[in-house]
Amino acid sequence: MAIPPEALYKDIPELFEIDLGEALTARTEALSTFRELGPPDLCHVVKSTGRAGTRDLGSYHYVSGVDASSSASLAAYINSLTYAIEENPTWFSNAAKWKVRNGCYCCFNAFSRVDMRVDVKIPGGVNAYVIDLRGERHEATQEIWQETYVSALLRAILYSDDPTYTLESYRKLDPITSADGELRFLQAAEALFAKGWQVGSDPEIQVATVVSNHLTAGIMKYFGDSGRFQQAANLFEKLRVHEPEVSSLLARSYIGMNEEVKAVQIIANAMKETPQSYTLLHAQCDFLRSKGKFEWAVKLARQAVNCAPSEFVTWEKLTDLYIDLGQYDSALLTLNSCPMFTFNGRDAHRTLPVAKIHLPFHRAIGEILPERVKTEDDEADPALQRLPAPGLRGTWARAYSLLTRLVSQIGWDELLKTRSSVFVMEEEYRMQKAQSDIKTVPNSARSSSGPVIHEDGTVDDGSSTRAIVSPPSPEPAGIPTIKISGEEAEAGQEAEREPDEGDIVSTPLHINGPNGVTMQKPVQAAGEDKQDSSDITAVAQAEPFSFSNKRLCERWLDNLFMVLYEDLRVWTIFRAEVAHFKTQHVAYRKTGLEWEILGDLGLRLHHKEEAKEAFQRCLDSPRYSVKPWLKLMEMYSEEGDITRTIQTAIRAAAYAYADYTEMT
Amino acid sequence: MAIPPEALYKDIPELFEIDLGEALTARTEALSTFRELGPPDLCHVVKSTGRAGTRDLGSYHYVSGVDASSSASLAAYINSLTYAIEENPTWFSNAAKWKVRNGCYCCFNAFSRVDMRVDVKIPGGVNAYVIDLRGERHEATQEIWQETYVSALLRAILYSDDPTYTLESYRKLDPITSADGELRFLQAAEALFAKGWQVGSDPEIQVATVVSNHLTAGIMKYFGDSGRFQQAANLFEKLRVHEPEVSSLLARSYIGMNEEVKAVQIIANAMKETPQSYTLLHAQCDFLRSKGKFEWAVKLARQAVNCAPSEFVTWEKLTDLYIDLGQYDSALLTLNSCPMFTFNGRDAHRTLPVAKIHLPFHRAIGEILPERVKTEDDEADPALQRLPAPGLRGTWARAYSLLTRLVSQIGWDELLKTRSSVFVMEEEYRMQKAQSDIKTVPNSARSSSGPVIHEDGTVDDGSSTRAIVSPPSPEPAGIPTIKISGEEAEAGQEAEREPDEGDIVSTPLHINGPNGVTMQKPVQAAGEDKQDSSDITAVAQAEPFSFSNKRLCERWLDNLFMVLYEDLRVWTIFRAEVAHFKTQHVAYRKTGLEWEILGDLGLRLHHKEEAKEAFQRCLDSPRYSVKPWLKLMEMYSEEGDITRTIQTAIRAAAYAYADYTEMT
Amino acid sequence: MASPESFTFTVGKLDAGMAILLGERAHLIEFPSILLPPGATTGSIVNIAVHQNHQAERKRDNEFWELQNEILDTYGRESPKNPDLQV
Amino acid sequence: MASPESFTFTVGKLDAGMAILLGERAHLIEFPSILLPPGATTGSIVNIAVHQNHQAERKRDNEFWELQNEILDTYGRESPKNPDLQV
Repeated sequence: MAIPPEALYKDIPELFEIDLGEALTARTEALSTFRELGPPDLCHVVKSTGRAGTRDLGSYHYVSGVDASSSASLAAYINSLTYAIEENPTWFSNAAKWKVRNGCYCCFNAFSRVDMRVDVKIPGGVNAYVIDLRGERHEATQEIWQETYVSALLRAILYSDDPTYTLESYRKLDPITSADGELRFLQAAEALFAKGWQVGSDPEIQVATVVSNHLTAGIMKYFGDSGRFQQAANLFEKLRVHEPEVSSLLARSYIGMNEEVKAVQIIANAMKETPQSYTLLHAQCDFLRSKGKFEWAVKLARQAVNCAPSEFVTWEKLTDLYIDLGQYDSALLTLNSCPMFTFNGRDAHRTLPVAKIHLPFHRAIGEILPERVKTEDDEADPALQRLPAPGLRGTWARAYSLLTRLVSQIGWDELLKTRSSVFVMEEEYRMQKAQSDIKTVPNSARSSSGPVIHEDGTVDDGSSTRAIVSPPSPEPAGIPTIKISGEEAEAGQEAEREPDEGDIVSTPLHINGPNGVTMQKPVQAAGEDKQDSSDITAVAQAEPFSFSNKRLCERWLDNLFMVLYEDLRVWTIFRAEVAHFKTQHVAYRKTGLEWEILGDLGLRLHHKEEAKEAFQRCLDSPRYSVKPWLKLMEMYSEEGDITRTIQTAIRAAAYAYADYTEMT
Repeated sequence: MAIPPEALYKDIPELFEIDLGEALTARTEALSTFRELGPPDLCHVVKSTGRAGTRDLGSYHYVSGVDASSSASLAAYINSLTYAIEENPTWFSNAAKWKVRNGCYCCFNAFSRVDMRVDVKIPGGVNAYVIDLRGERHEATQEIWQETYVSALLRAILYSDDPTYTLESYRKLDPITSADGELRFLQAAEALFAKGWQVGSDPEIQVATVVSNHLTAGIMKYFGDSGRFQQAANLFEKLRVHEPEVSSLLARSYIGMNEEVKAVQIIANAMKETPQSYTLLHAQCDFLRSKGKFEWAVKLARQAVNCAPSEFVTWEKLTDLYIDLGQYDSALLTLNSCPMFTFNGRDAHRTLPVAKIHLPFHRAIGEILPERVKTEDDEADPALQRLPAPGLRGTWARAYSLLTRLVSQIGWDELLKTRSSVFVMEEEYRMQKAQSDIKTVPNSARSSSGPVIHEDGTVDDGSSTRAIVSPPSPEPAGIPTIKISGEEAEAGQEAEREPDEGDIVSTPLHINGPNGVTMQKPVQAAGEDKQDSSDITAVAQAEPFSFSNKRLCERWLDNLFMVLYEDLRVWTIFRAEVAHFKTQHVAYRKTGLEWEILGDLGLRLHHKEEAKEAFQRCLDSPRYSVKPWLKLMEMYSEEGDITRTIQTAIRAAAYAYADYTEMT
Repeated sequence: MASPESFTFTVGKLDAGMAILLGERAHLIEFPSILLPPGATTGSIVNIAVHQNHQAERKRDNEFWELQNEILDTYGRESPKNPDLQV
Repeated sequence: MASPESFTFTVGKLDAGMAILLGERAHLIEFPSILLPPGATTGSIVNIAVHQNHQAERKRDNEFWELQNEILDTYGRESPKNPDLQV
């Protein structure tokens, strides 16, 4: 069915439904899948000409930043849409006049886990109600409204500038546009603070607490981004009376205000009340770290691990500190003990097929930006595109970040040496096991306990119970299969790395490490779940290890070593090419996307200057991409280069505006 | 599309495809899902008239018992189908003459995990090839043929009389019809014996071994069912030279031949070579049990558990022996330690929509059997139909069987007492925890560790890692949600059981236990995964239990207690009704299906005589069902009532014949 | 390298079934709560000593083989004689 | 009921990470293999003794609070003075 142009919004993106109301139905069905803050608000309207024979149109878009504290404010938003439809190009035209007939605003309340809905008839009444996870209707109370208001604010704060969160037809408004609005936010946050744990937390947090959750994250981000911690501090001063743990947030606020002495005193006092709070220990730890007092900080970090051994962040902090202190053995061992959590991603709407997507675009802002069309600058060498690291998420991304920090300090060769000195290597493991097998195991018992190994090498390890067999480590979600130029990484196979077809160099080059030493491909370490490797038969009578000073390497960490190897390999080739072309006085050509990928790669590996160069090269090409501007903005900002920071910020803002972010 | 009657088989069941060849495609796609023996053979043919304008028909059926040792034997089967098409009713008719144009026989080789295929063109050639799990073609070797032959035989032996294995259009032939065939089977089994573990094992076996797998099960069943153990013994004598563990099978064969002294000597000798073999220990254990030497047997069973603590069967055997010895405490504790395995069921074809199902049925045999139509005798009271026990499978069914044995010996009240003396009960657990919470936990830590509990009572326990948090016990597959007359079993809720609407009695009666004592509904025990109950907040600082002589009850065992409660409740009501109606001299009426369900229930609860009566009452109604005949046949056989055994066997055979089992 | 006589761990997290114990050099283990001393709580430091009980092993093995001999004596010595039928 | 001084278990199954230990009355636990004595194999009998180390707890707590005091002394005593500007 064709959508007439006179039915479209002038400035607002929208998606047209195939079946009227299907977006609302889909959202209702998906409600029970929202685990945390929920997706952005959904605004659905029915457009109509009023003429007989013309079908009504269902149109919807996503939006955040709308005041969701009452039905009136949401109704006002819907009403504003009535003026947003494209005017008839000629007033005397006989074309139908489209109007918004009615609208429904949906806003997820993350505290009570219900969807707030406001139906508006134009002209006519406003009807507000609550839809629970089973799709049943209820009356909305004042408390529900407050929770909805805060939920909407948190989404606006946390989602709007999250580059990994993409959603079609997502309109972003400033959530707080006045001091009064800020005050209302603070009051509501205070009232709901004790319930903050219900809205979930960052993917790196296992268990949301009253101080580790999206509410506290939103508060700290909102006030922290603008460097105005005073209001946050005021809020936390009130709250810590009931919740001593809030002192960790208060202390961080004071540190943000350069009130360090006060922060230290607050922590010291709170420590007497809640010495087992890892957030408090971390606040103190971060402070000491900023003062270079690593020895003190590491003691606190160790204590934090003892208090919360199930939290990734405690082990992460300790690992960081061991790197600070140059204790690389301990860093690797600590990294190995990090718990990994399944990455669920943000709560999302189910994507529906649409009749039409309408994304209005204006020339005025468009003149600053390149054409939004795909060109050859959006192509890239497959070797660059298949790097596994960008696929890492959540705890795996953070653990990888620790690993890259480690390698940037000690180099690849030293890292491999450290690795093989703390972890049991594959060959050692197999020899040890093989000896035990021969000594202790009668012939028939070999295949009697442990997984059934088929002739073709596949393993059928059957189902196990919780108490009997430890379940295998969860497969790291987001780490793609690693293929090194199509060849699988073979266990125990040590080989000089030879680039072949598919590498980014056309002429074969040796892979040189930073010191001119050839880069070694890592040997596989013996992991906890090696029992199911086809080349090792698990046997009940196997003796335990005698390497009591060596540890079994977690499978996910082994995987990260392979990811790192890929990153380093590509980076090394790239830098060798740059040097080569330079000595030949030949221009080194890459597409815009390739420079972008190389910039990201450089940043991951902590090569800031080279990464900056790469992002600058991005700008030479007319590729529609905000990332280089954002990255350069951050870099110039850190360098204190005001002029360039502003220039890049202007461009970044232009991109945001073109993507329906409305700044006030 | 209409299927003309002249295209149908006379005697063979068949399914007509919607799209030609889709059955073969579906099987190829499903190959990688076959974990063990694989499904029955698939025989697909294309029927055609040869006339222009008439569409070819794709027809297929399942079959087991066909000799799959060579392409010639499979081609012979397909050729036999050419004579199986319905003759034209009148020879001069102008109706099209349908013929089998070509056929494809598919037989899964469980040893090499490939599908053997034989394409036959009629008239024309025979083409045999192998399809691997990725759908790629390969040449068939002689070894592959042998493996295929044995795979087909094992399926025929193990699937044909398995009442839980139902498949539409499944033709069952006798796999071995001569002494020569038997010899070939034995030779092939000997050649493949060492690979037996690859074909998988019973659902109660965690790890298939060389003596615990479908191959050994098939051999023992084939020769054991007919009481002709000599051939099996001959086979095992040869094999045990290489595999000492085979002595356990050899010993069982000799016991089946009443050669007990020889069996004992074999076990004693083998024990010196493989004292850690649980199959050997169990063979000895079963023998001693048959002699009533329970004290000796229990020592061996305990040793077997030590050798194979990951196997369900070792714990099962030990539990059985504790029941034999009257040590009910130990029986429950041992039952609680049984590992439970996910039940996967037999490998199956994916069910496709069909154009037509053709199930030919002949009057001759049909005159003995009732009409195969649904009547009111196939209806039953919902309370009877919703009993959860029939849904139990695999290890859960076996564990439940132990529990019913236990209750039949000590009675319900004594069982509950034993239960509460060995397991921590809910109330004790909560009081203990509550005290610890109050003493040790500061306010803020209450919700800081452990699952996040939402206001609505739902629990979001986040993702955990293998090393940090023990994963919850796997949800017992096959145990349906237990609803007691619609009311959920509430933790800590002790209530006198009152029958209400939906119970099988129309007049409310008291539920009387066997001794006239009112039957108590079981209180919930405190389970391992109680951490995620909404009424118990898990706290990091909780103290450990001080009940060191009490154990935490596994969740699945708790569930089985509820299943048992349902069974006993319904049984008690039923017997009370029978007694009531008897004293009133009124006929007690039930439908055929209800009598069948009550018979099963009686058997489960070890009330043999009452179960027999119930099955006999089944026969009063003209309901098409083989189960009562089979059950009665088993009972009469155990009683030594030859006449009745034969009568019921004849009827059971008639049912089997009507279901396309062809006896030679 | 031989294992030490005793290991020292800090109790990191305590559940009804398993406890998380933390040792030196980022060592983390799951340990059955039931083996911990009654007063142990989060933060407690415990020493764990594990020794092989060779004497108990010998005793157990002796009992096993004695049982085997008894079984063999009782049931494995003689085949049953054919009954002597008096006609 | 107080826990005994020492528990006795039989090693039922041994893996690189965890071992299954079997105790009296069908008691089954998962136990970290690394804590077992070097010669332990399937079938071995082991004694496990776990004791609270109160002395180490006191020492650790003392060190923690000393550190807290040092931090407070070093960074929490004085607010920085406004610089005295000489014009």
